[in-house]
Amino acid sequence: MLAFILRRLAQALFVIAAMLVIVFFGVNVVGDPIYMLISPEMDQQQIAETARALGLDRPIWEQFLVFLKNAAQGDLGRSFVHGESAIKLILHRMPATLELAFVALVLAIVIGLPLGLYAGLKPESRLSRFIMAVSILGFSLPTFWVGLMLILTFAVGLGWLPATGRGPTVSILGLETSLLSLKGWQHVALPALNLALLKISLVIRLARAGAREAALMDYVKFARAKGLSQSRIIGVHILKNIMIPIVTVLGLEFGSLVAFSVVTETIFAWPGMGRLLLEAITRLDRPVIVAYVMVVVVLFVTINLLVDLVYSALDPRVRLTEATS
Amino acid sequence: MAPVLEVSGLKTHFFTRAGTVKSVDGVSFHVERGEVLGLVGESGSGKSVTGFSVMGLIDPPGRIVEGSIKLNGKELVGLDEEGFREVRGREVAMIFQDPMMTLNPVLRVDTQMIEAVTAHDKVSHKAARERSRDALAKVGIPSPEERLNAYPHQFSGGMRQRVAIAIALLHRPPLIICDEPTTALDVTIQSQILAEMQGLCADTGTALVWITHDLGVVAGLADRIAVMYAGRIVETGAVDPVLDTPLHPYTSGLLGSLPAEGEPGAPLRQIRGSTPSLARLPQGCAFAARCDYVQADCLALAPDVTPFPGARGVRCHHPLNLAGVAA
Amino acid sequence: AQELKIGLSAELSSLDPHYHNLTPNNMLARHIYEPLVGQDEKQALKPLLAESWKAIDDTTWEFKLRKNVKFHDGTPFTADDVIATMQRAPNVPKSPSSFSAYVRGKEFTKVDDFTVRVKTATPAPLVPTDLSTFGIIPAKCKDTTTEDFNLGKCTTGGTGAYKQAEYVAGDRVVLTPNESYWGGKEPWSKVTFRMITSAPTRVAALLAGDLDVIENVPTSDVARLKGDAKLSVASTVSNRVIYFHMDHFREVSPFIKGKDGSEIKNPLRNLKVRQALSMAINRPGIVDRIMEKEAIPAGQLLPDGFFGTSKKLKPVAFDLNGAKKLLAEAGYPNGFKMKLHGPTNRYLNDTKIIEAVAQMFSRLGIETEVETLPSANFFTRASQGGQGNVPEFSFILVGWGAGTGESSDSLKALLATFDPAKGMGATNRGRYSNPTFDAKVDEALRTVDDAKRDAALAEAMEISMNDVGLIPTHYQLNTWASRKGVKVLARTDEYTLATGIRKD
Amino acid sequence: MTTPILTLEGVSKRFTKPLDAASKFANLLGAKYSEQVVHAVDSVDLSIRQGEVVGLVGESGCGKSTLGRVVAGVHHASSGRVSWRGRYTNEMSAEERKAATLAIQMIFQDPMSSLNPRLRVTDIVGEAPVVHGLVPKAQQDSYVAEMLDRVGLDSTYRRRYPHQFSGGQRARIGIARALAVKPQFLVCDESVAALDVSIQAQVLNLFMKLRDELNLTYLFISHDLSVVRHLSDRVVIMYLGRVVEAAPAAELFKGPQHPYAQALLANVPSIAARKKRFAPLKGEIPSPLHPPSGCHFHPRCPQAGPRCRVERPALKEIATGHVAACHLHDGGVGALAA
Amino acid sequence: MSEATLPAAAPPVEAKEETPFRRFVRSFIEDRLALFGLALFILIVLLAVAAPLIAPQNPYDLASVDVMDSRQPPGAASGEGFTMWLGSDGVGRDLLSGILYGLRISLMVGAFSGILAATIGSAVGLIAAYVGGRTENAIMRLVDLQLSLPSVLVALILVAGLGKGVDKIIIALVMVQWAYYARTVRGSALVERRKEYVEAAQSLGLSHARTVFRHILPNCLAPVIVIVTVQTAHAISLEATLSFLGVGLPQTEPSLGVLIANGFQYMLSGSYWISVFPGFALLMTIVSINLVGDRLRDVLNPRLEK
Ligand SMILES: Nc1ncnc2c1ncn2[C@@H]1O[C@H](COP(=O)(O)OP(=O)(O)OP(=O)(O)O)[C@@H](O)[C@H]1O
Ligand SMILES: Nc1ncnc2c1ncn2[C@@H]1O[C@H](COP(=O)(O)OP(=O)(O)OP(=O)(O)O)[C@@H](O)[C@H]1O
Ligand SMILES: [Mg+2]
Ligand SMILES: [Mg+2]
Repeated sequence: MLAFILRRLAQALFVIAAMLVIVFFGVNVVGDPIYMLISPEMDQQQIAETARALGLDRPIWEQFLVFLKNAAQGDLGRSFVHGESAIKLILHRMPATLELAFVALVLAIVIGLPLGLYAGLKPESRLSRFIMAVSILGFSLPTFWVGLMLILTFAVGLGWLPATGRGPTVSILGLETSLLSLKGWQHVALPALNLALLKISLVIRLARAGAREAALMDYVKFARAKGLSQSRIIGVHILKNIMIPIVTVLGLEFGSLVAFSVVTETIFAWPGMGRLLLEAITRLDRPVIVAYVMVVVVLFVTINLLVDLVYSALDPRVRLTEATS
Repeated sequence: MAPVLEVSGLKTHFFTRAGTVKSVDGVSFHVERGEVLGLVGESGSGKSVTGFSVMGLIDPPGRIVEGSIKLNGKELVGLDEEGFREVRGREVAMIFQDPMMTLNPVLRVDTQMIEAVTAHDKVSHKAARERSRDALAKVGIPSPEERLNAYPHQFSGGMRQRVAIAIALLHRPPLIICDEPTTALDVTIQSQILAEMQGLCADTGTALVWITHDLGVVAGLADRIAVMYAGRIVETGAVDPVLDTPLHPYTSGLLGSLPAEGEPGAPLRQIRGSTPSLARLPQGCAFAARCDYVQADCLALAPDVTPFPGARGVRCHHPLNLAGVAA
Repeated sequence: AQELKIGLSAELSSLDPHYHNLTPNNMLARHIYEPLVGQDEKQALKPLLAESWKAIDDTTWEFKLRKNVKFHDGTPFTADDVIATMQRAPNVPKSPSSFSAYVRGKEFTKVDDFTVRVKTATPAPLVPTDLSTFGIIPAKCKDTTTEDFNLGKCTTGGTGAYKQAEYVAGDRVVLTPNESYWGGKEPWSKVTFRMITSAPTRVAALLAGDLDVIENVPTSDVARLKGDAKLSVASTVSNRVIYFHMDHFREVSPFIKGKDGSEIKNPLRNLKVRQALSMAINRPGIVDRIMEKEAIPAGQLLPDGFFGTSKKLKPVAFDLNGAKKLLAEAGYPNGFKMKLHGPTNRYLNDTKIIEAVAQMFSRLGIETEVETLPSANFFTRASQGGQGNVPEFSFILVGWGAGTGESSDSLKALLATFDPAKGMGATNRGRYSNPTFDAKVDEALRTVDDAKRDAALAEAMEISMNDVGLIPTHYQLNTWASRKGVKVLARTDEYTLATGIRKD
Repeated sequence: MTTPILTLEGVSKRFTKPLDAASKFANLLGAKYSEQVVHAVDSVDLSIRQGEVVGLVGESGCGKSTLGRVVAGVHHASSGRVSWRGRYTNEMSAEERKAATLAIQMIFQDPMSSLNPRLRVTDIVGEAPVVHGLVPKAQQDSYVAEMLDRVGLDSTYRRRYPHQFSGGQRARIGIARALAVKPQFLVCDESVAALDVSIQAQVLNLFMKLRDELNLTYLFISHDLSVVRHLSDRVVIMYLGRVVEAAPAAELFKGPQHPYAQALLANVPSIAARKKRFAPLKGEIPSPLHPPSGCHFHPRCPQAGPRCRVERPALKEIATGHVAACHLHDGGVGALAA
Repeated sequence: MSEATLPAAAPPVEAKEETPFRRFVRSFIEDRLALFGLALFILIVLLAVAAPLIAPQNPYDLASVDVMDSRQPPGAASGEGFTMWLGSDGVGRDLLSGILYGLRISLMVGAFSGILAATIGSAVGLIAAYVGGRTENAIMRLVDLQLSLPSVLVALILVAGLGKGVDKIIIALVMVQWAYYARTVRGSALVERRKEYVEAAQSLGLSHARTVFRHILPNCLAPVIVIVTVQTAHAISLEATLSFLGVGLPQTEPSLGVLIANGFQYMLSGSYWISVFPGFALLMTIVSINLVGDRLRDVLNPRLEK
């Protein structure tokens, strides 16, 4: 267990280091941030002054060394655009994104699992074929397109749900959430569905494949031979087995949920860190991109760790030391 | 006294895209109370499908096409899933070949045993657990209380098979169908299980259908024997006469191919060719193509069962060793 | 009184009025912290915290401050606050684009509590304009940091009509009315600015009733919104011109080749070629088909009527044959090859415009290619991507908004000869250089008399346009849409001000 | 004929899962991770003479296959030496080693998984001889036909894929593949375990025929004692990586000396023994990861004494050519050795 | 030993000459939906290939596109006289032509990134599985790293850095996709490596390269084929998303994704066709690929194979 966590930690550090270098120098290749920051009316003198103030006048490797020095002292830099600590900016926006991704994940499971289970247990039935055919649509349509369609249908057309934004938030245990009020749920419903769409198809597929495989296993036959009811066999014996791949894959996919929220957050004006990142990328706000990458890597490593713990809880055969290979 | 199990004219076919697979094609046999019936035959001859038919575990594209299965006088063919569910585990239990696969790897042993108890008996969780523990103790698992909390992968193969046996015994069914339960185990462990089963059945009067391809095991365990070939029982009778004076050329061939029987180093008697596909059985006797004694009528007409004294029967136009059978 | 919900198209970076010279920042700050000098909806200067101002001599301005003005917490506003602001505004740490240019070279002295003098080294006609760009903060908040401004820790507040109530970065700014505002009471009990960068979403949110007002209505949706009985649309011409800058300074331009791919002399240095190109652009066509009539064909850098524009300049008329003739006369009867560059998602329909112009040029016989780049990449390369940090491209689409509401900045930055020492031609990405023009601009920038300056600027404008220093195509319209019953005062400077939104 | 062609001297094979950096670091912090070592084969001595059939039996996981693989050169021994025709394999030149590799061929247990499902029979059988230049490419087809003929397969099946054959036929293809490189020594790893008895007889007969025709030597690995008895000249019994008894077949089956061998023989089901009472060995087979101390068999041995717990018994010759590793035959189980 | 005891084995059960490929084809075509998907896909590919021949306009030739034709509804006549059956987009491009040419680019992006990623990823995964030890560990850590980074982000940053262009997009997509192949191939290669035919190859003295590429690789291809279809579809829609975010392909040579992204702003305006028709084409393409992929998955899954 200890070695396992250490291994994960080492991995995280390695990823962070690699990403740092890539992002730092990558942003420099894209362009000079000064042109995205400075007001166009400003003259050359002012441009030079500002570049000096932000440290952008020095060669890139020198900027990198300065960054490393400050990072060692716990200062990951200030946003060029916002002037505040980049990491603080991100952490401030993170709860909104996590909330969105979390609801999407729940939706994916709640909708995808029963459908996939059904399709797997009755592979030949018409409904199953229909489910599978429709599930393809889930990852065929670009997210941004579906997002606007959802707004047009449910907000503009039917007027059931608000089109944009996040509901009122309350803070519990230091975590901002909007999920404690009905209004919050109304706001999160559409973006979460939009984000979940891809994952619903994925869960359907995983559940179907898992159920098909599990249904052929001897232990299912043995469970029937014991005289167990169909519901217990499906609900306990099969479900618990197919949850194993689903949990693993969804754990990995949580990352892509957070990433794809860039698109969804833009469409639904959701105040999360995805939008902050997109803004940072368009404005070359390097400290924010760097901080985002760090936060996201830490987030993933934590989630992967959690997934592995859940995995080993679900599958007693797995010992944590082996889970990495 | 009525037999525990009476199967007659059972036909279980699988309707696959490649054609109809007649896995079981007119099988009849019976098992008396407390008796051990050895069902032997080569791979794919339909032994397991026969067992599953009795349990009602044939799934599409398979179907029982014809015949009757009477368990304690009650007809099983035509029962719905719920009807079968009530029978399974209580009146007939089954143990499978691969002990690694029969227990659900992600559920603890107690869960899997307790659910088997409560599937038929409305008892408290505590009572069910006690019963499970007693069952484990009975099959010779040391410190059963702790072992209940373990997961299957923490058991060795032999122990897992014992857990499966314990589960089968939970409701003291009058009949247990054992589908090659020791094939995957080592000789010494196989002996342990066989000894265990022998003892338990003697104590409880449970009848067994012991499916295997190992004639040696049947010889040591069974009272009667039924030899299957290509979906049919080609020969039945008490163990001794069948093994000593086989009537069917196939039985005889099987016995002759056993290395233990010949002089070391001497060529073994071999049955030429291999088992025919059950989807394309020939018109006549299914064994004709491999039979050393084949005659014209064998190719034309599938033989019926010819009864012989001592409750023996053989499906052959030209049985061997007729002299050895007391008239 | 009721709540007003406004959808903004861009995110602001801070609520500190001096941190970042950025349109959304300035616009929001305007509600809370008022500048000395205001700009009306056409960007004409008007009194605000200064009741009046006058040039005492060529290098001295005097501002008379409004009396009986109070900050939000009741502290009276005096000249001390002005002096404090002038100290803070140019010196905000880590500012990505500070206001220092507007304060630089000016010496502020307090004459009495309500009089401030501004002294400059050289004649500075633009002092009132400069002082209209940023708000006055109370002296007490002189040392308040940017972060604290965001958190609303400058509790004294400004003098504006609204008070800061809530700021959720990236999501919303909530303002409440200042009940004791010197200019009278506002009709709204609360104003919420939501930042919704995706244009279709903004429109959808208005349609769904989430919002009362949206800014920057996409051109494609204006017609539909105008047709909606539940909505009204307000628009006015903007101070933003869309134009093409071209390579004036290289003998051989990197993205121009002969038809056979060979290197040729830079044709853009030939006036006839430039005229031909301008003539080949169907401006009404662009306005009609791409801007969906939400634009006006342009003939100079600011729409007619703005300070420092020429009445003589009209948009160049589309004349393909004339253009072909000119091109032939210039020695390019068969045209040449040229690659056009432009940013994506920076200006309204930017990529479509550049593609349309490329189509038009290819009808002229010029073989065109188009490459559009993300702004971050585009502006760096367009400004310093070439060998020796010079502009890289040959022919680019850009836009320019005249924040000050007059043409001097435009002419100085876009067309004056590039000269870092003098601060001239900072954004001259074509390196156009014309001594006559430079002299005229210089003269204008030293003329304090408004009428004379206006004339000089107009003259400079004519010189550069006739010389085709750059090719303007159109002025954008600024468009707002609102719920019926809510009326928006359309402004040329793209500002969405709650003070300009009234109930019908 | 008495000089052995293949000799194993103290051959061991260990599978180790070494600690990675993280675990080592964790150990510094006080965790207790240790390397996992499986002694699959534990100092085995064995010599096989030309033309001999040596049967190797033992329970699952006792290291039979591993030993077979070491002999066939698929695995390298962790310690100890293998010599082929008097030359140690680790001292051979590349040329010699290739010759030895080809001379010792292995025939596998699973007739399906040991044939590459994507190759045709002609390639399965003909690839190696062509690659090694034993047969010119042009003659591959006729050579394969010849090989198939030899193992009793219709040579017109050359262009088929493995799945188109029955189990017994696949086993024959596997044998043909080995024979195609003209081996002198065959390691048969449970080569008939997956076959039905009637087919098994066909294949066993084939093995016997080939031995006579080609003067082959066999290491015949099986857990089926009756097969081993039928085929072998000499039988070696393994338990948890060690050889516990080895003797000429007839002698061993007449009078096994090691308690494990005795139990094994007693428990073989046979059709001769009707309605017998099974008298099994107690206990489970221990994990090779944590083998018992001393004699590996002592926890299950009915005759174990205190000495067995501590001291590893050496292989002792009991009669000519009959060795056993048991303290019973070496001073008793009662006390510790001096 | 008497000769009589060794009769030739009986002929194989199935006498037909059935190659694995034919067997695969036979089981593939058993599913009508998949067959429909395949037919649709072939049709789409043919349309894309034949685009220059059948498209009424060359949408990439700026001289033949006229902005005065912009935003015309389906069925309107263009300035040049041909009918724009699907209408035109915001700069006057005939949408039917745009879609046909866009298909070419989208399919090319999908196919090239799929094939390249599959080749690179498979080789890496195969080597990792075969060599084992530290090499395997190092490779797999790299794969984990790649997989733990969200693909949109990586592509976003990469394309922002590399610039626009079909080649750049393909590089970016390969970069984010190779790891999936490496992981999958390693997984199945580990299984294959333990099979006895690999040991047989070793004991026959065949070289490592031969063992890996002739024996192990062909047996690991089934899952690769399945992910190729899924990842190709994924690549096509990822490209659309990148275009939407402004870092996709050049505007003047639009892929389906660019067409959709360009039409996006017209969704509310009533000129629905600008976005909807390319969207439909994209949908059909991806659905057809996935239908084929799903069937392949079923057919090639050894565990469900009877
Ligand atoms: N689900 C199924 N679909 C099609 N055919 C089936 C199915 N299940 C079994 N069969 C066929 O039925 C025949 C009998 O199978 P069965 O499992 O009863 O054989 P067996 O005698 O138990 O063999 P073994 O000793 O290998 O277990 C086989 O030919 C098999 O292919
Ligand atoms: N490649 C390997 N890596 C790690 N351990 C191995 C490996 N191969 C074999 N072992 C271990 O070595 C021991 C001996 O294995 P081996 O396959 O030789 O046994 P066996 O006697 O052939 O068993 P069986 O009768 O089941 O085939 C087992 O515990 C096995 O787990
Ligand atoms: Mg069976
Ligand atoms: Mg083995």
